[in-house]
Amino acid sequence: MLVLDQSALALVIFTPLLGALLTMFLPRERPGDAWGFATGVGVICLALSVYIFGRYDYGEGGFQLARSFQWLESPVNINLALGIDGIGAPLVLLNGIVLLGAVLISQKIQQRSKDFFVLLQALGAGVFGVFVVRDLFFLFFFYELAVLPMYLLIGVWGSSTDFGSFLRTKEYSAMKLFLFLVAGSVLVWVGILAVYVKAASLGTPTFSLDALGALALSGGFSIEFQTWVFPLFMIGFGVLAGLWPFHTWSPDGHVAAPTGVSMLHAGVLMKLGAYGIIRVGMVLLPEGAANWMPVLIILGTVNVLYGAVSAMSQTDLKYVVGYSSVSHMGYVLMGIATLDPIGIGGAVLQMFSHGIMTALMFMMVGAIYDATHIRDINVLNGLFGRMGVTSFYFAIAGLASLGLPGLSGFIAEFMIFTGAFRTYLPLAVLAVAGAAITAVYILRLLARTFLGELDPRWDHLTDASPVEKAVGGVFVAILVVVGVWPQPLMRVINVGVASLPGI
Amino acid sequence: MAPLVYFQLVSAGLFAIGVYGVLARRSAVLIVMSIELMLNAVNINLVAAASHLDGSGAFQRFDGQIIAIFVITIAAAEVGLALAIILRMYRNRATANVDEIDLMKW
Amino acid sequence: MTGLTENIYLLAPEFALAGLALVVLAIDLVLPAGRKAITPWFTAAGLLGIIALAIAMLWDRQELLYGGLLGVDAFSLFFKVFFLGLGVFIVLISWEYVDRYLDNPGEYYGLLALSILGMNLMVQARELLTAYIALELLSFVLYVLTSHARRDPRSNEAGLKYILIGAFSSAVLLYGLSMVYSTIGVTQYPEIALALSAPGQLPPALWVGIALLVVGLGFKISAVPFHMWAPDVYEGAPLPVTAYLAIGSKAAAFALILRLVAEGFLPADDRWSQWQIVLAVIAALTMLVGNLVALAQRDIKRLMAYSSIGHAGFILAGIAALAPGSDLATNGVILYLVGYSATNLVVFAGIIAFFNRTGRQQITDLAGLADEQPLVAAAIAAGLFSLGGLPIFAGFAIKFYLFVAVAQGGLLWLAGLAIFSSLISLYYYLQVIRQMYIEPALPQPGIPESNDSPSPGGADTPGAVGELNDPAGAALLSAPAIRTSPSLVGVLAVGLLVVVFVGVYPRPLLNLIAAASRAILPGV
Amino acid sequence: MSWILFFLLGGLTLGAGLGVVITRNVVHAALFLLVSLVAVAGLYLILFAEFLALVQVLIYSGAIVIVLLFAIMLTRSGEYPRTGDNRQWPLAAVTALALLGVISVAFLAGPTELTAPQSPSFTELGNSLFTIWAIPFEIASLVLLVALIGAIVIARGDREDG
Amino acid sequence: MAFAWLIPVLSFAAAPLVMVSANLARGRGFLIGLPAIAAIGAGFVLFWVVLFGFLNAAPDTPNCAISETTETLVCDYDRDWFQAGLPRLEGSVALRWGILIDPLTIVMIGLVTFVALMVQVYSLGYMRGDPRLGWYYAVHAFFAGSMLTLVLADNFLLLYVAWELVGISSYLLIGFWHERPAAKEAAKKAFIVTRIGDVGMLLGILLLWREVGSFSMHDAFTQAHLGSITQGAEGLSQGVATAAALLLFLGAMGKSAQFPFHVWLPDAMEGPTPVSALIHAATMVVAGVYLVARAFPIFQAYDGDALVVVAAVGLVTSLLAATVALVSVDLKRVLAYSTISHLGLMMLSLGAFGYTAAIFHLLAHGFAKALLFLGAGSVMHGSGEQDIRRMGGLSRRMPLTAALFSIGAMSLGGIPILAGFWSKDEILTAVALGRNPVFIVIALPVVLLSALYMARAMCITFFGGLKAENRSAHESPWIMTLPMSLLAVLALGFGLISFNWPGGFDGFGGFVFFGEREKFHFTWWLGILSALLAVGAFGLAYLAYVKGSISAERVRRVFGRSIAVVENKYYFDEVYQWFVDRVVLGASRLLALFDRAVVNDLGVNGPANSVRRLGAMLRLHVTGHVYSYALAMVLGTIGLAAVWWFRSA
Repeated sequence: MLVLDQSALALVIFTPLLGALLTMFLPRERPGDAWGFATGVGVICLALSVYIFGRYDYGEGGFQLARSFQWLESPVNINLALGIDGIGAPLVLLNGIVLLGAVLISQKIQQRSKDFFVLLQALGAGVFGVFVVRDLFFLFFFYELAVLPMYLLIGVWGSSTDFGSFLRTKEYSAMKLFLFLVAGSVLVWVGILAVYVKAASLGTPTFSLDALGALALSGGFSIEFQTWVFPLFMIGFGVLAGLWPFHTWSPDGHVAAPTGVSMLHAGVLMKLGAYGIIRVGMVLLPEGAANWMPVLIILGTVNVLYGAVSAMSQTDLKYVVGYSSVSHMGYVLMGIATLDPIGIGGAVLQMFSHGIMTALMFMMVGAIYDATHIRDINVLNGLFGRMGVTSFYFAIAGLASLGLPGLSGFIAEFMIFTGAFRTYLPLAVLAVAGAAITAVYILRLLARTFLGELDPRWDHLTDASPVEKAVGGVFVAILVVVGVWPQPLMRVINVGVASLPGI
Repeated sequence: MAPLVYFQLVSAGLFAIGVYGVLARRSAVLIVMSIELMLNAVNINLVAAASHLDGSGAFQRFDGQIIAIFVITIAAAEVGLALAIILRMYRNRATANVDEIDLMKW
Repeated sequence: MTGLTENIYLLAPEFALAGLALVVLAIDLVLPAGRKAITPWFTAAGLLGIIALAIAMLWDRQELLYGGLLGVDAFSLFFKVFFLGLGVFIVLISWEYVDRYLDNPGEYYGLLALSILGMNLMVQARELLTAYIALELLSFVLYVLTSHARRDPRSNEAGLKYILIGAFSSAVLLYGLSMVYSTIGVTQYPEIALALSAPGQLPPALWVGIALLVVGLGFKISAVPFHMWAPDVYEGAPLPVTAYLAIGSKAAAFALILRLVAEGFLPADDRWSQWQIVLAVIAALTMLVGNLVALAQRDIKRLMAYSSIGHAGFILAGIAALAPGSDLATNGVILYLVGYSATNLVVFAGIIAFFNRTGRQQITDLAGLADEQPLVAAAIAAGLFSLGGLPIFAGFAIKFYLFVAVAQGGLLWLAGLAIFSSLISLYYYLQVIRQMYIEPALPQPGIPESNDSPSPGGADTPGAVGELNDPAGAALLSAPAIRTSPSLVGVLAVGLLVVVFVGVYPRPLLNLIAAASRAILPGV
Repeated sequence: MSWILFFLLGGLTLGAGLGVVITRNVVHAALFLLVSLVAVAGLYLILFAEFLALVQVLIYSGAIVIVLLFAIMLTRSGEYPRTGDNRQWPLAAVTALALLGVISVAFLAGPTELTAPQSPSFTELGNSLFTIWAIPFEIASLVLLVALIGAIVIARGDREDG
Repeated sequence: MAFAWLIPVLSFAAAPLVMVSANLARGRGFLIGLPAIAAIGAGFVLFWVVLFGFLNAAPDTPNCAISETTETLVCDYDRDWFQAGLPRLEGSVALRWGILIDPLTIVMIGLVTFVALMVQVYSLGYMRGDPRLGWYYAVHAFFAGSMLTLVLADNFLLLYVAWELVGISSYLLIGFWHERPAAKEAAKKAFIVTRIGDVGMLLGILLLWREVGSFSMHDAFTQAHLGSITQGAEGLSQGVATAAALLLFLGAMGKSAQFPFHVWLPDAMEGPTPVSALIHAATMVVAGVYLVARAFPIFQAYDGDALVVVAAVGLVTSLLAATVALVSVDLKRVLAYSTISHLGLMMLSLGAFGYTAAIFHLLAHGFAKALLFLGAGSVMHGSGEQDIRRMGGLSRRMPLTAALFSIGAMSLGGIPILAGFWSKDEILTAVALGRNPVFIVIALPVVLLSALYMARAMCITFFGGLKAENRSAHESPWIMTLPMSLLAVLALGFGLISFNWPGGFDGFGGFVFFGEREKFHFTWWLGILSALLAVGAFGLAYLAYVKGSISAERVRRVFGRSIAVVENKYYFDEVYQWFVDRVVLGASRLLALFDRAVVNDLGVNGPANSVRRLGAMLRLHVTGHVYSYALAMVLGTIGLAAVWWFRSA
């Protein structure tokens, strides 16, 4: 186990990366091979991430399974420093789960499947990387790596939506998503440079998050500096987290993306943004964070309400889910902005929970679309009779997203409310109200799509495929288990949150 | 003997005239001529300076003259090549007027 | 004057290179028409041999020749090997194209070798005139190569514009040189540095002279507002020449600038710090204009031209951030040059492979490439992503390093602007990728556009290719896809490998680069 | 004396230069150029740069202008004697004047030393050219070679290589 | 008692088991419900065990103590659930699974387990043959578990959890026949309307947590009590206590269908009738009343400022609902409005400090109303009719049902000595004593109305001549009538336990009380008045609907248009619908448009397009003419030279 301990984090990054590389050399004629191979990689990744999560000793806390490889020496001092803490561990687990799910669900991809799985695995590697590195350069490296495949994944394998009055082509959505995310990373990049320059001026040119964090704790960064740099991280990472008003890439992008990609994207990728705000913004610039959090929490609240209200009038299934992601990421941002141990813990849990539930939703939407080729909730009706399992899974995910107790979403949202209530009462009130709006659009969706008289149009429909059923079942189980017994996650998250400065 | 600055002013004037020629003429051949004027301005400057300055280090004070020789050489080569291209252009397009040569733009 | 030439053997690689060029020119004359195909291979082999020679002879040398006119050091060795290596690749990507579309292949390769000699001398020169003449050697070759497609009016026009503007700019540069000389009486970099750091007033003509020098060099690197020739020339020149322009000539000019700044300006710290901001502004303008105008392009070569203008802005930002006592910025610039060149090479190799098959070069023509030539499409896409600055490709690592250097040089705003311009650049890179991957292939029109129409191969075209080329037009284009030539595949593969390697693990390369930059930087 | 010569030659240089850029006739322009170049050679003589003066007359007046005249004939520019200026000429004039202003002010603002001009002997010049400046010299020869090859490759007729 | 947690857990566990057994026992419907029935049956048994355990407990029993706020014995058992924030950190919270056993809980458990058991048994007959029987029983079991958790919870968080879970069960069961558009709409409506109230409740809980520092009810009550005693010097301040109480009350209003949230309950009748009996009559809807009772220490702190609101809302609700019930023609809706009205009465009672009375009425009403619904179900089962205008004289075809229904109706109508009489009387007493005379003046007509509409429904349905539509009606099977009978026993005789019987049994008020034990009290004038009203109402109905000597039509005409207002349920649905369609959805559409037109097209595409346009404009500077390139160079040169000079000088 010692060997694995030393290498688990590196393996979890490089397995999918290597997998992507090897996939390129698979024969083009047999699209199934790529899927099978990617599934194998996904299984290994999941096993590794479970191992990592399981090995994390929450009693001890701090960064564990640490390993550092020198990459560039002086004058820039960049190391591939790996390590996992209580915030990263659940997210690694999340990515392991969703990645495998996304790969499995993408069995249907036939067109250029090789390319698809290459990109998908690269995406997975990037996400893993962000969660386990402790070096600003590599964090950013993997952050960008995770963004890179999105354009093609959406552009090539995505789908366009015609609303009659206007058209959202997949190319447009892909481009918008991509440019938005990269625009966010422009700010992040500038922020990173600013931090580095500041550290260098203090005599320690480094990108190591540990060293920079220590510098921050010892008061190396003046408050003015922190106050002007923090918004770079807040907005930069916030873009990926769907921060209002930079959210518009998100619904369009989710809708255009193929199912597996939507799952990974809404499920995991958006979390990178929130994770970045915590890991980089809060740790390196605690005082800047404190100064800016009122803004962030207001924006987060706007996110919650804006996303929810927008979702109410959407007629496209995926758009509803897409806007709901905007809304739910708002909770995450709110939780972070509370700077309260419960609030941030809730935010992390929400990342996990939302990751699972939104992935499940997209998966089921995909199953419905594959079966009916319709996503308009005004046209769909009474699917429950034919696609019982799909409907059931979707309903569970929907209920989790409206914060039904017993499912993971409730615990997370509740913790966020709690944290916000202690710090920003009026906004917390609005956010709680947002939860009610969520109920409106989720139930509207359920009622229109699944319930109602059995439609003769659906006579030929079959339920989700066995793979979808199995993956969905696992996701549902996770939602329930976390909702009923969140302690295994919470004890890890608590440790991670407690080590943040200013908590 | 006129001080250096006088020569410099002549050179500056010749340079400016050459620049004007490049900017204002239409015929490619005339532009080449104007460039020759500019290069001559360079040479006046170099030779004048060489005659007025002390050398330094391993290099001689008359380095300016040597540089001028090189400039003349290069100028000659340049004229040759430029005219060859202009000829080719004339053969292909039957014009040597630069304002008609805008197949590629924007 | 024995002291001047006692280590003249250090110039052996240069002599060899000149010899190679002459031999290539000569054998082209004597070889019978049917067997001229060996010229490129001979050239490439010769270049490889010279690389070996240079490394064997010059490793770890740090000497001056001709009283300091030339410097043989790690810096020049690094770039020598770099340029020679580039030369090999350029030969490889040119081969098929030249065979099909150009006359006079012997002159093509011979001149190419001569231009590499010019570049090698540019990096070694420690004196303005020497540098200038070396630069002219390069420029002259480029003028010729640009107009090498003799019957193509675009190539012709490009050559004319290039030489007129080039001669004009070299006149400006020379005038600057003459002003510098007439005020301080010297043209060697160290002496310039000495004069600059001398106490007391310096005549203003010196400043104007230096400014004119900057203009001349700015023209070479196509810095705004001296950039306008670039798009036309890139578009008109034969494709491999465009690649060469974008990769070689630019890198050489920057190497020259690096040595000039490091040895001539940097020691005069106070002066340099006054000038940095001016360069920074030029850099800012360059990256913005280049990337903005690129948004509106439809021709892939023209697009790459504007893209290269944008990248010149980035590198210029690195130059502006040079600071005494730190090799960060120099490393950044050199690393960027290497990474950028490798990336561009991949992209151009891909475009050439595409062009060889279709004879088309509009961006929209690329539609459906991913299905027809997956490797080529993937290579171009990877290259464009790299140019856009995304990992795991070189573009990310080199940009990061360079921008760190820029920020560290006190130009955080410029770094920010540079990052923002990369964002803009991504838009047009993605448009190309979109064509290749997303858009379905267009129905092939019967006849390629006239302006791109390949000139028939001629008698010296080898049989195999000649057959393909013969019924130029519809038959060619409707024929099943021509296999990408092995040399191009090789270049693509090696190039991609380099691009990824630099992007993932630049450390070995950076060690070399650091040695190179220490050779020219005072006090590091 | 040298003052008179200076003003004479300087004036001639500039005047003929102006003629090059102003005249509407291409052939006239070439002739003006010739005058200007010869005047420059005269300036070199004032500066005791005899060798350069020689080179100037030989290469410029002898070679370059002839080539230019050939080019004029070959491109039949001479058939259009009234080859005018392009649209931007007023702007060009202003710009050129501005450039002149900047450069001459820069020269004038500098110190005006009065050193006696001296001239190297031909020997010294040659010595220097083939020792210290050997490398640039050799490169320059390569440049000429390139120009030569280039001119042939480009200007060569279309048919003979078929 | 420590094992009381088993009561809900058994039912929770039964839910998936039912799904499994449903798959196994395909076709043998009887077996499907068995796990659920067994679980709830066991729960009912455990109820007695807990009850006796509690009666035998003393303050020195482990985990038990006398509450200083309610003065009753309270036993509290809990375990760790999860930890939010590291325990050693300040501001972290440990969440716990906890059950609390006190008299209120116990009676609620009794009610829930008993009614649920009855209903589930009844459903064996009623739902027989339904293809989704497994689902039905699973949700039933899930509901039972949730409801029992709700009443057992010792902290507000767990209470909220259960609160939502009963909500979702209700949603699922209302929408059980989701193929009917009305059912799916009703289900959605029920969940959303109650959810709005729940927002308030969650806010209240969080507010309490913020002020108290824990979710424990005990802590909150102690603080409220403390604040009340010290007039805000310590503990909760007056504002907080009132705000928290009102926020909690919002949740209660939603769940208990109080005005203006009452609109969902009548629609909820789209669910299967046993569901209506269990969830929308006896158990879930009284959760609101339970909540107010449970949090009574907070409500009545500072002299019960919040209770005024409770009383007022209750009164308005009961009056509104009673009038609508009088004119409804759907048997189940009559019962639904009656439920609303009675819930209003309970709230009124609580609002008038009538704690014991409210709980007592809760129970009595629960049994009676469950009976009535089951009876209605039996009628529908037997006759297939739901509209009372198409019923009549059914007692001839289904006598047992008629008898049992009548017992329920009379009990609820307040016919003396039946359970409802006593409980209603207690409420009136409390209102008369505890509140302004206005309240009692309005409450008395409600009493009259409630008797009148029950009598109306009973008479029209069962008595009079047999209508043609009902000829084929038949009595329900024993599996349905048996539970009804058992409920009828309670509806008849439950009032007996309110008395102080000899032998140390000091009545309901001695068991469930707040602050001090309550003796049974009977205000004679009120008792007689209400008895007269009830009997009179039944007589009136008999005359009108059986004898036909009073024409209902003529009465209608007297009231004219105002009756139309009542028949249209005061247009609440229409107003809400309008609000939702026009305002909420309108706002949403507006926002979606804003998102597209302003944020996306203007805010995103705008800059993107202007950048592109800028590029397209900028490209024009490369004119294609060499001389203009040179001009740019020269201009650049001049500028650069000037700047360079300027910087160096």
